[in-house]
This record gives sequence, structure tokens and C-alpha cells, in this order.
Amino acid sequence: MTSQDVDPSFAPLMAQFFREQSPPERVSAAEQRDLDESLWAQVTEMGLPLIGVDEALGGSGGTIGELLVVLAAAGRACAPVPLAETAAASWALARTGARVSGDLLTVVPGDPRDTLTVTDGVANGVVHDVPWARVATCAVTVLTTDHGPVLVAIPLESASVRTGYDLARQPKDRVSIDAVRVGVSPWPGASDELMARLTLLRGALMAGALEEVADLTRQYVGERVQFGRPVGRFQAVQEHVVRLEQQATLALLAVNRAAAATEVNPSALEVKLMKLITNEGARLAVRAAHQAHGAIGMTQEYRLQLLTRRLNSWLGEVGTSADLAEAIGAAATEHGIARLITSSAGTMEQA
Amino acid sequence: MTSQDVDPSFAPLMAQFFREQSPPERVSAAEQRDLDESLWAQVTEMGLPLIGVDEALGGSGGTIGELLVVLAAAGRACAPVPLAETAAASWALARTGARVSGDLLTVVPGDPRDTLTVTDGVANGVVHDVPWARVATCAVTVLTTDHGPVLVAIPLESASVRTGYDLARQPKDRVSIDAVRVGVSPWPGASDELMARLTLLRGALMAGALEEVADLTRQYVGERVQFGRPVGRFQAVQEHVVRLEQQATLALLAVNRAAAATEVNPSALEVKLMKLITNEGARLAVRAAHQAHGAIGMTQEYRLQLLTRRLNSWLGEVGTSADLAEAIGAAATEHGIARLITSSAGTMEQA
Amino acid sequence: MHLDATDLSESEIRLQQEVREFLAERLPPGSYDVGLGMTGASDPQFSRDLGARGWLGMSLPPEYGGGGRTAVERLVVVEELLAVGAPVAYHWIGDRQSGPNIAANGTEEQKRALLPGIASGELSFSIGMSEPDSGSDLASLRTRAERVPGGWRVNGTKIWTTGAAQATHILALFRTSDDRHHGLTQFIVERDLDGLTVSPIPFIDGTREFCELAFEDVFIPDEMVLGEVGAGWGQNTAELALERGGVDRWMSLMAVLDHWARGGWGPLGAAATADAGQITARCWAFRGVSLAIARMVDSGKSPSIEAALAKEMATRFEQDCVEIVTRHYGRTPDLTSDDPYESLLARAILVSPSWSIRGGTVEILRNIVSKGLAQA
Amino acid sequence: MHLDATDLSESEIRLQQEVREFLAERLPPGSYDVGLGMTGASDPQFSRDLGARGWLGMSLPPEYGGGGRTAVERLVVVEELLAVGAPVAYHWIGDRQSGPNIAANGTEEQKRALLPGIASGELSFSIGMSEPDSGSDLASLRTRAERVPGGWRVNGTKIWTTGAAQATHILALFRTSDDRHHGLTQFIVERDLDGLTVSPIPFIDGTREFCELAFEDVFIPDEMVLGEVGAGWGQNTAELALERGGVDRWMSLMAVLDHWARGGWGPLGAAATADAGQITARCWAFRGVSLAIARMVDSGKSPSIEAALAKEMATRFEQDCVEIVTRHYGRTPDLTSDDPYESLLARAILVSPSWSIRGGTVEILRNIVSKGLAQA
Repeated sequence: MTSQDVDPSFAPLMAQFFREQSPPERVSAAEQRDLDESLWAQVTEMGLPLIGVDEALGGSGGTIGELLVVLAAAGRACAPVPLAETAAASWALARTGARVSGDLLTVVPGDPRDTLTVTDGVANGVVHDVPWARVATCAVTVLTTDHGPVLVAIPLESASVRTGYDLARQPKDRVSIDAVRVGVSPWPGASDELMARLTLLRGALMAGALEEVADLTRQYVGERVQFGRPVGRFQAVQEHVVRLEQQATLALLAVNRAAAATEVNPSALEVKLMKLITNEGARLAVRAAHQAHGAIGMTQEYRLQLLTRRLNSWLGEVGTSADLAEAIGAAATEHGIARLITSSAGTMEQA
Repeated sequence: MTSQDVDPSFAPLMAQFFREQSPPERVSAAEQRDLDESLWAQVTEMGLPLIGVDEALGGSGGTIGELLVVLAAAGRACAPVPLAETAAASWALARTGARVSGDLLTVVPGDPRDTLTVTDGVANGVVHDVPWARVATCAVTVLTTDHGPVLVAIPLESASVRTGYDLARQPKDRVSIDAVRVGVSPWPGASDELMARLTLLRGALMAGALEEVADLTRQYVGERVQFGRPVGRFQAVQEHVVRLEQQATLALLAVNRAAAATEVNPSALEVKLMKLITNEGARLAVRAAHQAHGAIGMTQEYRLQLLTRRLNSWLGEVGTSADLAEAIGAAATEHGIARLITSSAGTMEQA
Repeated sequence: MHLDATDLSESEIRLQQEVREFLAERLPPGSYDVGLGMTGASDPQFSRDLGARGWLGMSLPPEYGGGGRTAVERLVVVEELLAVGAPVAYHWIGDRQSGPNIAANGTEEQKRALLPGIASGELSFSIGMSEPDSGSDLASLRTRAERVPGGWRVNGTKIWTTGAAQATHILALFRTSDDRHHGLTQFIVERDLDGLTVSPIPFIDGTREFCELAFEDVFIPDEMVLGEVGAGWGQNTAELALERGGVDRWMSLMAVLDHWARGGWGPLGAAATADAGQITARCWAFRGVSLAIARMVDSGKSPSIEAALAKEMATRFEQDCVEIVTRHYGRTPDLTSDDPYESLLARAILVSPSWSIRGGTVEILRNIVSKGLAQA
Repeated sequence: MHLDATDLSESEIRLQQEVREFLAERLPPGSYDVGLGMTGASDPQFSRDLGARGWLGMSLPPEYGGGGRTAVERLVVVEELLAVGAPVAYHWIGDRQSGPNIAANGTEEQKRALLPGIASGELSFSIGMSEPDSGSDLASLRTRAERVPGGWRVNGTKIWTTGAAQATHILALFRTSDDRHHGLTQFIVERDLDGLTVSPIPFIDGTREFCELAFEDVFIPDEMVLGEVGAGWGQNTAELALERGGVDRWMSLMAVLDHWARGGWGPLGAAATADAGQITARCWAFRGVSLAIARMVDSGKSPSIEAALAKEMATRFEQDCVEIVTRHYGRTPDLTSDDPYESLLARAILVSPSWSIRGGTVEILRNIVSKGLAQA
């Protein structure tokens, strides 16, 4: 079951919720704090981060399709809460059979500088760029051991966190772990399935933000008058509007196709294809939207920057274009491009 | 002395000569033959290929600046004669003290597939993509030996030539050399100075062609009416016109700056910088010019294609963008970008 | 704008498999001229063989020899053909647009006379639309069809008509009154009519498929009017609109791309592999778009804005691909090379500028999309 | 369009050397906030130090404290400052455009009062041009200066005025009559006049240099009119025109580019080296253009079309560079990082969209160039 099968009334409902509860002023205010606790309380009360996790394990039930609808709506509204991270980490814990709590969780995204090791249930090392670590109770990651992949759950109260920020001033912290006892459970899948899940959820946030950027820009150029007519009548501005619509459309379609593929194979190559398409779409869209907006888009008073700063952050995290292009290229050189793109969802082999 | 110092009446004279003697019909006709002998006779009679070679050695005298003016005019008119190759080869022979004859000569451009070796004055091997080899009397190249660089002159009547073509159907042949006695002379400079000379002359041809593409397109969009007005009034078409003017301007400036630099150092890094700028300019210009022209530009009846096919050929020869970017990048990482670009002509060190 | 994610059904996957097996047998490597997408070679026998399999005129009604199949099924067949650069030129226009247009707007007699031949691969269509002074601006067309007893007399010139020399029929747009938009009418013109002269205009790569059509007092009987007199503008626009979202808009270079990516010119280095990855991702995205648009057509929708949106980016992408592959090829390819893929890359360099012109320039497409979005 | 190749003379090379030595001593690495080109930090003391060296107001007449030097000499100084991301914001606008404008159009009193302070680095100028409803379309400006005895009374709002909070003066364009183009007049406004409120508008990167200026019955005496009443449009256009070709249009990222290229974040791989090569080549080309334009100015020409042509491509190039370096950086940089270059790259990602907007959007510039070419 994918987003295609979600009850049609759910998306408008979620869109309205986030539009109302995460207005631009609230997003801007949250940037000066670590977390909008009140909004987080609302979304956890509604069980949103636990959609896609079995009710028997404490989850909210529901499908990945529904979860993606929530994230796209959250992305549109730049909701300043760790929905994707908590949802991915909770899903991972549930996959190992653990009950989920609704706590604020996060995922170690993986960085070449990371030095994490786990021996006999005790972890040491440093992990980088962990989103929301300072306010999370636990960070999870999948490590490969001699006995296969394991899910490691690091209690963050025992770790030392150095604060950092992404371009939207969302927490992205360095976590130092010094002889901390961690949870270790056998991971019942391929080691990259957790990253694939997080990537998919990030992609949905980005697709939502891209749609909002396209809508906002189209509305702006229809209203802004220069030289006696709406700027949207100028061919050069039309080019920007078309570019934005294209990239928003490609991104959302890619997210939904990747979601369908993960139903067949949880670490399907389509997740990488989706993130690369969405990264490149974000890059083009940020440029086009700002160019169409002129100087007003550069001010914090206007909400375009809430969206473009997030897109600029997300395109450099949880799968960069360079890494993704390399991995996809390896598969393409092995299987050929035509065969790869015409194969059915979830059946492509990674090289 | 550079093109800046050329008698101002010389450029219009050359432009007129090539415009009159190398009209589009003649260029098209030449593509069905190996060489326009009659045009070649005219240009050799005028001594054009021997400009920049000392009169004492049989040359026409004059400066590199004058030679570049000739080549830019020839490039504008797509003159179907091996001016650049003969001029570079004659200059090379003269540098070794040899007298030049005015014969049609060419240069081995160097290709990873080449296998040429010279032992005791006897050459063996295969060289690729040699322009105009089938009609040249001799091909020259600089080889590095234990005793330093030498200029090798290969008599082509003793070699076997397999015909090939560039995208403008200009000869570009594979030459097989089987125990051929060749001329070998000490080369009084760095081994890359011959390629630098050929690159400079090719760059001048490209800069001329780029100017003509810009002029032709500007004229076309001012005359072509669609939707009740000249297409040049549309913002999208203006973008193409501006792009063409930019690239033509950059290319010609780059050629003249590179020429000045070779006066200081015959294998100056500026030659590589120039070719990279001109290659990229050609790539952008071909696309912009055809888009502005629509379907008419795609027909052989219309002369745009004479120019764009040559630009497309030349940008992949005698210095490809990939090779040039790598070489320039190596220098930039060593010296820094700011210092490199603000240094005086001919003083940059290659990495 | 929203496109629903969709995938092939089991029966569609079976069809894909059938087509692959057929092509592996019918077009073994080296046995045919590999082409650039829809401008592949013209091979009437190959077209008839496809027709015999039921893979032409697939969406035409069965009562006229068509397959009565879906747009998605046609996409499945077409993408396999284009992936190998199959010789599709003979049947291309008839299968893609003239057949559906005649099925939608033709008389019973026209459908009976022409659709079976389109579905069997016997007939070859060409489009007579542009004129010397009318490229993108069709409302300024001037070639005129004047009423005469029993039909129409046509005078004027059409240009840039691909494949007219080989075609059996030309689907042409003529001026039948002075009203800019409502004075245009579509006609089905038999290729060998008296007074119609077809002259090749050599194309930039030296091929001679691009033609000029000179009409001198050509008589066309009334029964060859397609649809309503004066409705040609709308019919023509509809004909163009839906086909813009097809896989042919981004698969022109696929045979070359695959040869390159699979190491046909040697293994790819790191930079080339990354470029292949970027290209693959975009192809995957565009394939999703084309498939989604085909499903919309099958569900009775008219995704014309979506199709324009897709074509605008797809044709620019195809041109980017030519530049990228050429850069990695490392030298200027030779049109006369013995290596068919080198020669094809050379051709692609020369002809790729036309990809963003044919079927509506990118500028026209942007205008369609922005108007569509403003009304949404 | 033709630009003559030119190189630095021996005396210009000596000046370049002097500036390099001064900067090496005055701004050792780590001692200052590295900036993004012309939006570098504001450091009045550094500006005064440059003024003391004779490196501000270089082309202003010596009788008003200027250097009486050439545009090329100014370029030599400026490119060294921008290459290291020097703190130039305090003097930038005054040195680049207000000073030359006052020298060209000011009264004897104005020149005597203001030019020495610009050349010494004491005065800081800001531009009051855009309004909420007038971004690119200056003819629609509405902030009005009404004649009152002895001067003018101004009411209205200017926005996006960079550096107004720190400036000593604002060079503003006000409406003095209803004629769209001939109803505009330039005024020199002292920053601390009664009725003038300066409010920062937080910029996308959180900085507060971007300001809104609210004029409420602000009295400006007659002697602060710059040039002719009603001639502001032309003066303003001329002020913008020539400065578009300067090195500041393509050097915004230079300090970061150099840090990256020289391996400050680790040695470059093959793909990054090739990208550095492409970037270097374009910088080299643009430097040639800026230098050629400066020589034209020194020879009495007005290369305004050339300058617009250069700025249009240069600002797009700067934005491309941000994308390229960010890709090679490998992760989203942190604005709050301890590494000043990481923080600067983060800032560049955020603010670079403004580079192709300030000083005329690319769309406006294309229009200027195509009109100029059509008249040529």
C-alpha cells in the first residue's frame, strides 16, 4: 500500500493542520530555540511520528503512504519538529520487535568522520551531524558486525552533545560517546534499510517544501507588478515558474514511486534515485524561486527563505548528490540505463 | 607585438577577402572534395600561412597578431583550407632554422592512441586525427628524446593515410608510418610550444566563427517575424542573443590575451585558459544560436550550420575541455586562483 | 500539478518481455542501422513485422484493424523500440499521431480506408504544417485550399516536413478562410497527387528526410477533409498536445547512452560513472512522468499541460546528455566512422538542436504551461 | 562588441605588490572576519587605513582629497581586497559610486564637503533607491520630495538599503514631479536627520545590514540636491552603468574559492581539480573583461553595454561557483562553525541568490544589452 491508496481526505486534513499550527511566525520563533515543544506535543499526541509502526508495538498503525502525506504537509509548512527522525528511529526499533514509546528519537545519519564502535554492548566514538540530538532521548544506527547487522540504540543522556546547526538553524549536533552502554538488537534486514527509510522521509519533506515554493512563487509573480504588469507575464519569469512546477512534480512523483518500491525491497535503488532527483530539484528550485522573487525573497520577513534554507540544508544531508550519483552510476554501468529504468518497482539490483 | 598593434586597416581587408572568396556556397562545395585548391592557391599566393615566419627563412614576415587576424577572418568565413595547420607547422620548421616552402603542411595533434616512435631517423607507428593529412606534403610533431625535444617532419607521400572527417567534413586522417625516413631537428624550446601555437591558431578560428554566429543570429532575430513581431523582441530570444555576444567577446579577448602571453612564454598557461574558454563558449553558442534560429538553422541551405559544425568539431580537438580543465586545475590548486588570474601575461607557472 | 505514481501491471510486464524477446531476435546487434529515437532508420518491412505482431496502431479501435489497447501498452512497446534505436521512421508519425487523429476526427470511410494500413505498417504518414514564414506561429499559415467543385484546390509551400519523400500520406493543415485561428482545416493528402512536388532539404547531418512540399493547383477531393472545415487549429493542437509527454521526448540518445554506460567505449572512470548516475536518475524520473501521463490518458483525462511541462525539460535534458557523453568520449566523433555508435554520437551532436524545436519550442511550451498554471 | 586585450603596466604591478604587502601585514589570517566580496565586514578603522594609503577615492580629483588615479589602478587595489575577503563594507558604496557621482554632478560645496571624507574613509554612504512597490522598475518610485521654503520635505519609504544603519550619508532618489522619468531627483541625505528612521530588515542569513528607511516630513535643504532637479533618473542610471563591469561582480566567493582550491579542506580529487580548472578559466576571462572595461573608462569611453554584458554572466557564474564548491564540500556547511570558511560557505549558499538581483537583475541586464546591440 502506498500513498496512492491513502484516504483522499487525509492529505487536506494534514495540510490544514500544519498550515494552522506551523505558521511562518512560529517557524521563525522556533529557530531561536532548540525545539517547539508545544508543536511537538501536538504531533506526538496525534501519534503522527508513529504512523507506519504496528499498533501492537505501541505505534499508530497506518501505512508508509500516510506517513509520507504527513511529512509532505510538514515540509510545506517547515514544521520545526523532528518528525522524520523520530518516525524512522521508531520504525527501526519496532522492526527489531521493541515497543516504541513516542519519545523524541533520532538517527545517526553516517558521516566519513564518524568513529563509533560497539564492543560487548558498550559504545565509544564520535558521530557527526546528528539531527536534533540535543533534545532526543536516543539515537539509533545500524552497524555491521561479524554476526550480521545490528541496530544500536544510544541513550543520549549519557553522551556529550556539541551543538551545531543546519542552514535553517535546525539542530545538527556532534555526539561524543565515551563508554556508554547501548542497546544492541539483531537487525532483520539489509544494513542500509534504516538509511533508506530516513531518506524516504526526508524526500517527502523536501517534496512538500518544493510544492510550497512553487505555489508561493506562482502566487507572488501573479501579484507583483513591475513595469505596469504582473511580473509573471514576462517570459524570463515564466521560465522560473515552469522550472519550479517541474521540479515539485518530479520530486513528489519520485517520493511516491520510491515508497512503492520499498514495499517490495526496503532498500530499493529507487530511494537513491528519488533523493538525487529531489536534491537536484531543490538546487534548481531555490535559484529559480529567489530570482523570480527579487530582493523581497532575501528577507527574513518573507517566508520564502524558511523553505529555501531548509531545502538547501536537506539537499546536503542524508544522501548527497555526489554519493548518490556514484552509486546509481555503478548500477547503470552494470545493468544498462534502459533496463534499469524500465524495470518494475523494487526489482533493480544495486551494483 | 600582439593583435592590438596590427594596422587597423588589415582586419577589414582580411574580412572582406574571406567574405568574398569563401562564400557559403564555396564552403559547402569544398565539403564534397578534399580541398578547395583554388582558394588554397589564393591564400598561399598572398603568403597568409607564412605570416609570423621570418622572411629570411622564406616566410611572409609579420606578427602573430597579424596571423591571428587572418585566422579570425578565415574562421568567420569557414574558409575550407588548412591555414592554421600550415601556419603552425611552417612556424615550427622555421624555429629549427629550416627554410619554409609554402607547401601544405600539417601537425600531428597527439592522441592517446598514437604509437609513433622514431629511431635513428626512421619512424614507425600510427598517428590519429591528423587534419588534412591526405593533401599535406608533411606532418610535423615534437617528440621528447634523451637528448631533449626534437621536431620530427614526416613526409606523407611515404605514409599510408586512411581518410576520416570531422563534423564539418574536413579531413581528419589516420596516418600509418612504416619504416619511413623522417627529418629530425633539435627543438629550441619546450616540447609543448608547437601544440600551444596550433591551439592559439585554432582558438582564433573559433573566435572568428563565434563572432559570425553572434552577428548572424542577431540579424536573423531582428528580421524573423513570428506572432506579429521580430522574434528578437521576446525575452527568451534576447537571452540567446546576449549569450552569443558574451561568448564571442570572451573568446576573442582570450585569444588576444593568450597571444600576448606567448610573446613572453611560448607555452604560456594562458593558451590553455583561452582554449577552455573558447571551447565552452562554442558549446553554449551552438545551442543558443540554433535555439534562436529554430528549424531553419538545421538545414544545409542556411549557413549557420557551416559555423556550428566547425565549432562543434574544433571544441573536441587540439585541447579538449576535460584535459584543459585538469591541467589548469592543477595549476590553480598549486598557486591559488586569485594569484593565478592576477599575474601578468606569460608569467604563470604550470603545475 | 500532481502525477500519480504507477507501475506496470503483470500483463504489461508480459508484453514488455514479449517485445524484448522479439527485438533480440529480429534486430540482433549489427543487423540494422541504430537510430536516434524517433528519427531511426526507415524500414517498411520492420514496420510491417511490428504491425503483424499487433504493435502498431495499438490504441486504434479493433473494428478498423487497431489493437484496442491502452496508451500504457503502447508506451511499453515504444520504449523498447527506442531503447535499441530500432528503425521506426516509416510508421512513426502514423502510429503516434495521424492514426489517433483520424480515429478521433475522421469519417467512417476515412477510418476504414486508412486505419487498417496504419495498424499493419503499410502506410507512412508525414505532417505538412510549417511554412517558410510560419514556424511556431501556426496562425500565420498561408498555404491556401480554395473551394472548387467536388473538393479543394491547394497552392503554397510547406517546409520542414520530415519523411515526406517516403510517405504514402501527408496530414496537412491549410488555410480555408482568412480567420487566423478558425480559418484552418486539416486534409489527408495522398503523396502522389498531381501538382505536389516533394523536394528534400538537406539536413544539418547531410540526411535528406527533411522536405519541402510545393503545392501547385493540387486538387483534393472533399472526402479528404479531416474533421470539420475550419476546425484544423483545434485538431492540430490536440494532436500535438498529448504526444508531448511520450517517451520519445527523452529517449533520442538512449541507444548511445546505453552503449557508453555499459562500457562499449571502455570502462567509465569515476567522473563518468557519476554522470551516468545523474543521467539515469533523470531518465528514471522522466519515465515515471511518461508512464503517469499515459495512465491519465487511459483513464480518460487530457494531461496536455503535464505533457508540455514534461517535454520542455525532457528535450533540454536530451541535449545535455549529448554534451556529457561527447565530453567523456574525449574527441570529436566522426560521422563516417566504422563504429556505428561513434557515428551516431556525431549525428546526435549535429541534430540535437532540433530536439528542443520539433513539437513546439521550449519557449512555446513554457507559455503553454504558465498559462495552464495561471488558470489552475 | 570588442574588448582590447590589456595587461598591467610596470607601475600598476608595483601598486599590486604594495597592496599585497600591506594586506599581508594588516590582515594576517585569523585577524579579521573574512567576507564575501563587497559585503565583507564593516571596519571603519580598516577603511581609514586604506584611505591613509591613498587607496580610497583613487579616481577622485586631487583638489578634493582624491588620488587622481586611474580606473585600472582602482581595480588593482580592489581585486586584492576582495581576494582576501577584506572588511570593505564601510567605505564600499562611497568609494565605488557615490564619490564618483558627486565628483561628476555635485556642486563645488558638495565636493569640498564630502569627497575628502570619502577618500579618507571617514564617510560611509548608502543608496536609497528601491521602494516596496519598485524593485527593478525605478520609474514607479513614489517617495516624494516636495518643495518647501529653502529646501524639500520628504515622505515615504525606501527599502533594501544595505548598510544604512552604519552609514553617515544616504544618496537617495526621490520623486520631485509626476513625470515618470524626468520627475526624479538625487539627494544627499545625512543619516541623522530628524524624521528619518532606519530599521534593519533581517536578511536571509540573519545579518542586519539590509534596512528600511522611513521618511516622515524630513527636511532636506536645497544645497543637498545632487545635480539637476529632475535629472536623477539619468544620473542614477549612469552611476549604475559603469560599475557593473567591476571585479566585485564576480569575486564575491574568491576567498572561499581559494581556500578550497588550495586544499584548505583537504586535497582536491580529480573531479574537483577539473572543476577548479573550469572556475579558474572563467575567473581569468572575467578579470580580462573587467580590466579591459577599466582601460576603456580611463581612455574616456563609456562601456555601459559592455559592463551590463559582463555583469549578467558574472553574477550567474558566482552562483554556479557556490553550487560547485558546496557539492565538493560534501555536506551542508554550518553557519555557526568554528571554521571561518565553512561558515562563509554557509553564508554564501544563503545570500548568493541576491548576487544576480543587486545592481540590476539578469533580466534587466539582458534587456540593456539587447537594446544596445540592436542600436549598434
